[in-house]
Amino acid sequence: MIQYAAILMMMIGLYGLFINRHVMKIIVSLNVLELGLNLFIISIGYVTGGIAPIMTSTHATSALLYVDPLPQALVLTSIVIGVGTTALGLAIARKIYETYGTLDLERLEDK
Amino acid sequence: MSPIFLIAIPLILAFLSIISHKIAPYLVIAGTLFNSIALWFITPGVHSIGGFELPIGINLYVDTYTMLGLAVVNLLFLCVVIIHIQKQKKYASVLLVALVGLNGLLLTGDLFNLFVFLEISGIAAYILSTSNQKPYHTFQYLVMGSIGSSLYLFGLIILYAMVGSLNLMHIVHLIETQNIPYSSLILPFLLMFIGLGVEAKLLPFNAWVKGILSHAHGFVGSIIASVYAATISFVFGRLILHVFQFEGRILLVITILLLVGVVLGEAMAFSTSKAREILLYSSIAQASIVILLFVQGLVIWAVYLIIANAIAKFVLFTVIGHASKEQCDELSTLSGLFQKHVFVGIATTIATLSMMGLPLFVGFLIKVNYVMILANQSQWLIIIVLILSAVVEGIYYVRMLTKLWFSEQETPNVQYAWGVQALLAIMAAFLLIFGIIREPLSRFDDTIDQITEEIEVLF
Amino acid sequence: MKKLFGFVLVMALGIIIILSLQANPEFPAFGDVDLSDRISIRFIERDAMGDILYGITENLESGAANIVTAIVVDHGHLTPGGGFPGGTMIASSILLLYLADDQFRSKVKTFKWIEGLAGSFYVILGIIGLLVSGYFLKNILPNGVIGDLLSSGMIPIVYMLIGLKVGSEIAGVIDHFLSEEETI
Amino acid sequence: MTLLDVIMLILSLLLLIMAFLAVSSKHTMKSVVFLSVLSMLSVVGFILLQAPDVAITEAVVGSGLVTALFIFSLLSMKPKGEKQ
Repeated sequence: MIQYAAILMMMIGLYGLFINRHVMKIIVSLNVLELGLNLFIISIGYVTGGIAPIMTSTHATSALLYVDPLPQALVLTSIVIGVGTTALGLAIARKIYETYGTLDLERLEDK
Repeated sequence: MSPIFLIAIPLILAFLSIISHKIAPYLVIAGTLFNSIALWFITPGVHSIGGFELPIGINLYVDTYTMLGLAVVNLLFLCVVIIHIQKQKKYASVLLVALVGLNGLLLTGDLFNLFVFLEISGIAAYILSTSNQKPYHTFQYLVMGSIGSSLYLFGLIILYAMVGSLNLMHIVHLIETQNIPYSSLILPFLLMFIGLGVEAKLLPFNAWVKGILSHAHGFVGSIIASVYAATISFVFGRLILHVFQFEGRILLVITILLLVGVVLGEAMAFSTSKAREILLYSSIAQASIVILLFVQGLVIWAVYLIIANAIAKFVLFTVIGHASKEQCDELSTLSGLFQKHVFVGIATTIATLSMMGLPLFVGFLIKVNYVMILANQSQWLIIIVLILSAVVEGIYYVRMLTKLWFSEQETPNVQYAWGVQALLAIMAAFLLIFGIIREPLSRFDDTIDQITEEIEVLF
Repeated sequence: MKKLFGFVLVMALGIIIILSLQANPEFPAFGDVDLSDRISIRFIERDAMGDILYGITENLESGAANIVTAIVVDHGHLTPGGGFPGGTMIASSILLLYLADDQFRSKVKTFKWIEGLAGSFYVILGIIGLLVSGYFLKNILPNGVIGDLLSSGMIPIVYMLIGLKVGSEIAGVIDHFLSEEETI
Repeated sequence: MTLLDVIMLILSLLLLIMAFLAVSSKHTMKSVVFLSVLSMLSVVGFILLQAPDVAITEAVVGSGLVTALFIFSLLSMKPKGEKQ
């Protein structure tokens, strides 16, 4: 269920990138896209009835049903990268505002 | 020596360069010099990280293919740094991070790690492109690049859900042994192809290129059009040859897409009169040709084409970008540029003629060889398009050269430092020598790419 | 009208992707994943042999204690958390200091030192592993007992360095955003 | 259909609605706030999918740091020219 919602969330982010002509909203749409992607990656590793992949001292050796830990590690990396991209995008947005005096791409496209 | 030093040493220097802005330019020079020397001493083979063996841990893989890529990228990067570090001191840390990302892209054998390095080098490229003072185009580049890498990650995750591995060699092995039908692999492969295609300037995913490169001065132009383009082409080639392995109808679609890219790139270069736009559209067409050769399975000639293009683009963007920064971009205002600078003029002429593929230059050799191989495979459509594009390319490059050599009015006033002139002369000599002496080129053949043999050994 | 068209187009694309994933026999359905054909199962197998340790939950109290940044960073190998969330919390606390104190700015300059040195030490730690055992970032410390604070080899040290690095770096970013000077 | 399925269904619908609102609301500040809400909802999703590590990171980063950065940069650009 949530897997398909994640894919649709990515697509909504893509839709936002298509229709929005405002710098801030484009960055928001990019964030929505990345969030959907992260949810999708996590949902790839989910096993019905599985527990969080954290070893405890009580059952370190017993064969419990864990969810796949690898996608979670991937998502941590991907979140970090997303923050970097967002911060850089906001810095560039400010630079755009200083240079052109507007954040509306329609108005500054011909400048 | 372990290839990890090529990534680790520039990373340390990048962290140290944050502390003090005074020593940062020297750290950049030290890092690039270290990489240019150390790359000749690294040992080929699989190097796993953290003590985990191949399918589990991240690994770096070195063979002749990687070595060629490393040599080209690091030496060109050294040239860029030597020429421009004086004026671009505030980009010192970013240059080191870009070096880390590019070396990592070439070395890594893990597809998720490839995504991480793609983002690292991408973010470095966005910051470098701010030196154009066109924040709107930088923003466009950032958005396109982020969408591209997100699509790459999406495809990669679908692939991971199917085969259960992230390692390049392990994925290739698993796809072969588990008999996964090709039809179920099309979706992830297409998404990954589009994602990388954004960075590799393939049509129709390259809307950012015009904004960045048509305003680029020598610094950004030579880095993005030459160093980055070479790296992405090497990475793309490896993925196409081993992972994607397009076949059937999808091969036809991709081939037509790339051919359209070649034709449109050449046509747009033909119709413009601005020097930098000519270069950027021609580099779009060249990128499509390189990927086309990889899709058709011509490894060695695609690699030579990447190298020759990277050197020629470096010369052209350094010369024209430098001139256009001080003058206007139009060809008519630049006319007669080479009357004062004969050395620069000769170097540029050699680079251009080599890109056009005239005899005596290395471009000719490459072009003849891949056309011959394609003729043996009787791919007549591709040959016709490639020859037509070469003719169009010849026309507009000759037009550009005549404009730059001869003029009626007074000549523009542009200064080139002696060091720059010497470097350009060395590169032009390189293109000329390898065009005449063909022995070294025949040392390598399609066996430079050892992944298939390595997989048989490992699994 | 243009928006509606775009929405329909994009949703159709999403539904095509979903349907093609559903029709794909190789793609596992949600929650129906067979871990035995993924490489991550090999982590768990090797874990049983005691080679790798990547986290232990001792008791429920640790969840409440996560509010304190130091515990998040230090216990990264025991509980959920670690370098990056902890570092971000450091940065958030600095953000609060910023909002409270106007004179705070002058002290932020020292973060550059922390940032550069923590990052360098991380790579140097990796190179030490390479020189000692032949693998980059190879664990060279004893694993310890499951559940102890000083266990899991080098992971606590690495987390601490990453926490410092991320905290100072994001504090620098916030500094740039709040001050009016040029960011790029 | 278990309780978990019902919760996931409601969560999916909420996620989609919030994503749509974040993307298409007229006011920039509103869409930033919706993005923060979306991030918080996805934290719930991460917890349901048994990923506590990711949930902590997303909670700190997504709804704390990123929102703060957005709001600071919106405040630093005086909204005189933009009516949207």
